[in-house]
Amino acid sequence: MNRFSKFGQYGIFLAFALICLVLALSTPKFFTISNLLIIGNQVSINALLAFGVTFVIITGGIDLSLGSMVAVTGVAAASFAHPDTYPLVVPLLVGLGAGSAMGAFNGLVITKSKVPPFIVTLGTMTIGRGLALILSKGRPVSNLSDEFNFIGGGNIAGIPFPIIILLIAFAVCSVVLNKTILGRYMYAVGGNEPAARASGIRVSRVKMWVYTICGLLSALGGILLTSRITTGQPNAGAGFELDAIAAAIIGGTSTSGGTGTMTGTLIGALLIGVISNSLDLLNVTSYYQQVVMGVIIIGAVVLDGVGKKD
Amino acid sequence: MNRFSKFGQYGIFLAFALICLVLALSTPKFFTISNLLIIGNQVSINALLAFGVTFVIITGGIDLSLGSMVAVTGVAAASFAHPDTYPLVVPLLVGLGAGSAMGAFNGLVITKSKVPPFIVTLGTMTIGRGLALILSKGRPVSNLSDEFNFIGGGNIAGIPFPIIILLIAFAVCSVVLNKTILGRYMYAVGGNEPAARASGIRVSRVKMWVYTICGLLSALGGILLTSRITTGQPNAGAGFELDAIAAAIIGGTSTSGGTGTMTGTLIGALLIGVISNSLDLLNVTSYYQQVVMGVIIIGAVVLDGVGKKD
Amino acid sequence: MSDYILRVKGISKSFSGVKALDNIHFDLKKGEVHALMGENGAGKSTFMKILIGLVVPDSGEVLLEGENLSGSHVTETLKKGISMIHQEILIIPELTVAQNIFLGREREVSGKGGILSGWLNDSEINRQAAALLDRMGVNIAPKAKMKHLSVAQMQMVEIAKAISNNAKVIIMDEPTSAISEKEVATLFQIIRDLKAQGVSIIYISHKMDEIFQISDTITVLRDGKYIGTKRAAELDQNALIAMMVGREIDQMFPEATQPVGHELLSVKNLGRAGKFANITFNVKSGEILGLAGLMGAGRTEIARAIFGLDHWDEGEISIKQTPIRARTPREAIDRGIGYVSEDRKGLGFIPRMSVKDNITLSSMNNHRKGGFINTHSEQSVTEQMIADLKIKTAGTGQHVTYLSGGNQQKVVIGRVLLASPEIIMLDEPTRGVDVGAKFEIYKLIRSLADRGMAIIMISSELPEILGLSDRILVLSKGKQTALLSKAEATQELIMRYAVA
Amino acid sequence: GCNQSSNKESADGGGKKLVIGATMLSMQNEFIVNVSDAMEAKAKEMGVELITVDAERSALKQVEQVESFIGQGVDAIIMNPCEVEASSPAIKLAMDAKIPIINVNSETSAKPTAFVGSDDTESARIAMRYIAEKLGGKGNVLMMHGFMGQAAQIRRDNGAKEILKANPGLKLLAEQTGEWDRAKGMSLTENWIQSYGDKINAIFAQNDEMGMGAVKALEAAGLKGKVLVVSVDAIPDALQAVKKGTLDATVFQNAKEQGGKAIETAVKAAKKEAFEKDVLIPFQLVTKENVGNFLK
Ligand SMILES: Nc1ncnc2c1ncn2[C@@H]1O[C@H](COP(=O)(O)OP(=O)(O)OP(=O)(O)O)[C@@H](O)[C@H]1O
Ligand SMILES: Nc1ncnc2c1ncn2[C@@H]1O[C@H](COP(=O)(O)OP(=O)(O)OP(=O)(O)O)[C@@H](O)[C@H]1O
Ligand SMILES: [Mg+2]
Ligand SMILES: [Mg+2]
Repeated sequence: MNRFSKFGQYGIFLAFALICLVLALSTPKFFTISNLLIIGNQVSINALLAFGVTFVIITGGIDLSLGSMVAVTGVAAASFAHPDTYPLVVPLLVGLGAGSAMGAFNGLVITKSKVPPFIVTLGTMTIGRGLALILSKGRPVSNLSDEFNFIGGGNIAGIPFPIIILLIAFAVCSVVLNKTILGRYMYAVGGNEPAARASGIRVSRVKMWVYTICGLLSALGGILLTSRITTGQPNAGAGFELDAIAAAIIGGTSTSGGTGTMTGTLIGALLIGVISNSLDLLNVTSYYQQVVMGVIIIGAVVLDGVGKKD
Repeated sequence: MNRFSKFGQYGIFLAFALICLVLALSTPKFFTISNLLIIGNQVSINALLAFGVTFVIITGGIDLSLGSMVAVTGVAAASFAHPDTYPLVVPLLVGLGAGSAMGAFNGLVITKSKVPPFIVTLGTMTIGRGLALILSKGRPVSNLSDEFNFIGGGNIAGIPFPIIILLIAFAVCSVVLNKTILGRYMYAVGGNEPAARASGIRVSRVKMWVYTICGLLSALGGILLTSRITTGQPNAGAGFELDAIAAAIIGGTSTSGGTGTMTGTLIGALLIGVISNSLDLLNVTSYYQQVVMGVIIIGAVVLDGVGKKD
Repeated sequence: MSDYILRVKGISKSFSGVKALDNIHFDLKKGEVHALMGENGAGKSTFMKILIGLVVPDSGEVLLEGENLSGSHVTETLKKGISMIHQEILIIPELTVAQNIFLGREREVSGKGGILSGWLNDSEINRQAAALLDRMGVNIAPKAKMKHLSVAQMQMVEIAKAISNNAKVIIMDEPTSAISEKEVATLFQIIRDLKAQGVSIIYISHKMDEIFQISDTITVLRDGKYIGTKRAAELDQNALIAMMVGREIDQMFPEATQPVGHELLSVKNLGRAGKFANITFNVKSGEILGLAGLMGAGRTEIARAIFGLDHWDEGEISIKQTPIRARTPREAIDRGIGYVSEDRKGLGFIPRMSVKDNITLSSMNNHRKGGFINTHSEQSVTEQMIADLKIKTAGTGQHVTYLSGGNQQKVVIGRVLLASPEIIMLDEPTRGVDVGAKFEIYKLIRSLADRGMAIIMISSELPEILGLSDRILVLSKGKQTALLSKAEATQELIMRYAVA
Repeated sequence: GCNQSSNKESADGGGKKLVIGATMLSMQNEFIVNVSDAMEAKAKEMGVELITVDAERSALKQVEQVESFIGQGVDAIIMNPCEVEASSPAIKLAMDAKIPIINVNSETSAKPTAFVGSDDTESARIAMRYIAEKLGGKGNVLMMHGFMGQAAQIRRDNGAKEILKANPGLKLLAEQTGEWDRAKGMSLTENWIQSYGDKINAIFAQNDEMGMGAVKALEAAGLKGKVLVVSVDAIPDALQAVKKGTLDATVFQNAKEQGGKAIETAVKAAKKEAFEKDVLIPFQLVTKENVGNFLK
């Protein structure tokens, strides 16, 4: 069984590798360094959100407000990122602060009331969208400083800066999940909440942390997006939550809580990114793109499951 | 304990009544027959979808493909509903058939593979959207017969036809859930799947039914929508799944399965409908509407939960 | 043909390469009670699930009255006359008692095939359930929601469900693990009645005295292998244990080696509305206080209140003369209280976490370097605990789900111990645990007391209450009816106070 | 009916203000917000009460909103239709209730009391014509669609395809949707660059947001000098880009004029005064040469 669950963990790896192989054979453009860098760049935002929601799902929760947090934090950061106004650190802190605050608000309502996370974050999803529109008066916030725009658009030694952020975030999130007490407690809370409480874990505190971290990572995603498109857009990020949750689940995080890895989530995000990139490369008609995308996502997880079946 | 859970069941009723009271006091336009009929009419599509997804959630599943099923079935029905081509029954059967088939497909994949319903229906959501666009070649299907347009736009004795459909569907769904063996098995499967299996219940069969019914009700919603806007739209229904799931959960259906009532879901759908109607009536600026909507939804469920706390 | 109703030939089953059952033969006579014995993980439940059709064997066949059942779905097996009380309580919490009893065999308004087939007739099942429960002498309302019952009541409903099927063969997989003496007596009466009607019973239990009371024949499995079948009359307890574990166990209950010390915990007039009232007792260092009572006596509720899992309304709890009130388990743990729940799955371990992660969960503060985990110290402490408690596991990284019941229990005890408690409350510590492991746990409990801890042990097994406790507190319906010393306590006396 | 209406007007003038209900396609779209703001300003100037609601791109919601307006008894309705066909039932409802309904910005298949706006098809024609002219009628073009199935996407598609057909030298290399979104437009362009690289001569984006995304991607790949990018809407960002020369052209649609004229027409219709049935506000091509006229 143990052996098998290990295989299960690698199943999605194999599925992913298989898909990459097929793509590499069908178009020579796929496996070029420039294309791989582009995929990494395109995947970065979804991956950041997916990391955040992985924490949440591991504790047995869900966060639908990711996309709205992207919009609010993006608009908030952009408002302080006009050239020659504030130093770069100000928009960054404003954005990250806004995201953490919204995440903490989610955590607070979820732990203090008995309202299910689905409803709370559906509520804050709507509220957040409204806030983003109010903050920006419904208009994109543009004319941002070059330093700010570097975050999403710059390169270091030819590697797009978002990829660097992605890798750092991946490392940090993995460490938090696997090497810290907080991470251990997340698994415990999601694995069996009453038992975790009876073991002396302050469950509410763990949940507060988790939603706050998710808000923080959404803010990072929001800043990256804003900087990449050089505008803070109030309608940005709509639907991002589903992509992020999909990446986490494809990567093996179970919605019933207690399991999941950052590596799995990264693979999940890459899988989605690779498919959408290559459908463009192969110039599949846009209507059919959606069909193919859906089929491949289901297919990959079926393939992953084959190893787990018993 | 028993007493409390009973109160809990009625909690959302009270929350709903309270909100209606506040609205009635703040605008005289709210409690007019014409406005109530408008609300009923507006709520009908979401309520139909919410009934369907209530079955699914009771068995411990989820269906994100509702919105896409609305689009596919709407386009499919519309293609056979041009004046002087086929009798009315043809577009109806085509639509309902398409919905049931898609639902059954969801059920099949979910029961045959170990892929979580979230991923399967996320996949079919994308696939369905693509299918709707392919079927319609990306163009709205218009010029529909008067009989077809009556379904969503007609009145019987002053009562909009969608309200009549809504009431019939509500009655049927309630009966299925409470008075049939299938309904009993749904609660059993969602309440404790291994226990249901050990009692000799064919769990896969129950799930097949549930997703198929959900598809059927989505198709009914799709036909209603198409008829109401007199066009089959390939991009219709986007985001409907979240509203429908929200209605079910607000109404007390637990995402962990095993609980839920149709009455609760109906109240949930009415609550959402009433809020969005009255925010327009009260002329709340659209950006603030979203904020208020989110706050009220969370608030109503908090209010509901106050009774349940222990 | 023969007087065998059920014959099993050469059943084997592996889970991912590990053999759980190896070429098992088994014959069941009509109207006999056939005990199936073996240590935790011997393969008893797996074998039974194969009989009922929930697990598909790799090879072998099952014949019911000569008819080959191999490959039958559980739906058919149930119809053909085998029913089963499962080891893990399998109920639907949101449905009522009657709905649970008749789940899968719903009564239809017009019987099968009529115009109203598929329509539920709940008043009929309520009536039948009421009659059935009444006949069993159990006081449970058919319309009560299952989730509101105590574990013991749920177990009685499961028994009712199994016997309502009019089966020819009833499998009982540890039916008494969650119920107390009174209900056990009820169950045994039911079994005798069934036997008289010619129904065959396969009975699994880790309680030795029950086996000799009720069974005609005993079959023993060890590590998935068939060891032997004997008439119950040919065996005594020691001989049976030897067959099961492959060695003799001389003395079941270890004696105290250290004198009792100063008072550690004192409870005065503790009360919680509707649950218990006026509870007064103390426990001293080195002492084991047994808590006896029937199901629903309120023993678990008292422990939960002390541990901060439930609130309480009146009275006082003190540790070393200092009054305390723990509002959360964290506070209780910090005050030196440990609690091993009777609900091992619910409140005990985290199934999908490793042995190591479970064992250190309450004491992560001892393994912190800032916010980070000191894996090194964690690993060594876990290995030490595995050795101390003799936990049988493939390693520190093994998921707890895959351990046997006794070893899961030891993991929970290990977790509690690592938080260095002075007072430990053990609620049904040997529930579902095999003799060998029971013996280990008894030794462990005594050694903890000898190390100076105060122990409160809640148990529904009178032999272990009598064998291990220094003093015994008897509860009845939320009230304390006696506080007996080891010397004066007898099984009869305890029962007398328990029903008072 | 002129006499009657003047009677009514004096009654209104003495008592309560005129109430106009407006349902807008999406208040998350900058251009629509501009139209809405212009309506707001004009309403204030004319002393009428304006109730604005957001249909959030849903024709169903729009029909329901019009239904609510009718229930509330507004004096006139302004609709910024979500869809040609699907928003049409709203026209019928208003007509049946004898409340004037004015379409602003885009059309419905049902004929409203009046129409104020421009023809979306024309905007794409203008953009594509510019591309054809700049490329000398020969070259490889990529087209970025809006949300598939939406009215604006369909009409801009039609307009663009018309011109492509008329210029057989122009080859449509690929077309995909960028869902009106800048980030999606950028990703799509990045992927196209991988596929087609140097072969790309021009990109037509159906709105400025996607156009701006295309510009960013081309700049990053160092191709901006070689590829022509034209889009539609003339949002401030796009005008800045045209000024800088990164975006080659955009098509200006006069939000202020549309909003103002819509209110004027609605007020006239409500007061039963004479009004123009079709107020067409022309598009204008914005290039580096004339961008100064559009920047405030
Ligand atoms: N679904 C499963 N997957 C993997 N291994 C399993 C599964 N079910 C049982 N096993 C393993 O098979 C062996 C036999 O387990 P089983 O539950 O039959 O033992 P048992 O004799 O009933 O023990 P106990 O007395 O503790 O109930 C054990 O090693 C167990 O871990
Ligand atoms: N979840 C619950 N909901 C409602 N009542 C409960 C619940 N659990 C227990 N009870 C009731 O509380 C009372 C005390 O139960 P408790 O479990 O404390 O008894 P106990 O003496 O520990 O017996 P047991 O042997 O069953 O553990 C009983 O009447 C029981 O039916
Ligand atoms: Mg067992
Ligand atoms: Mg107990």
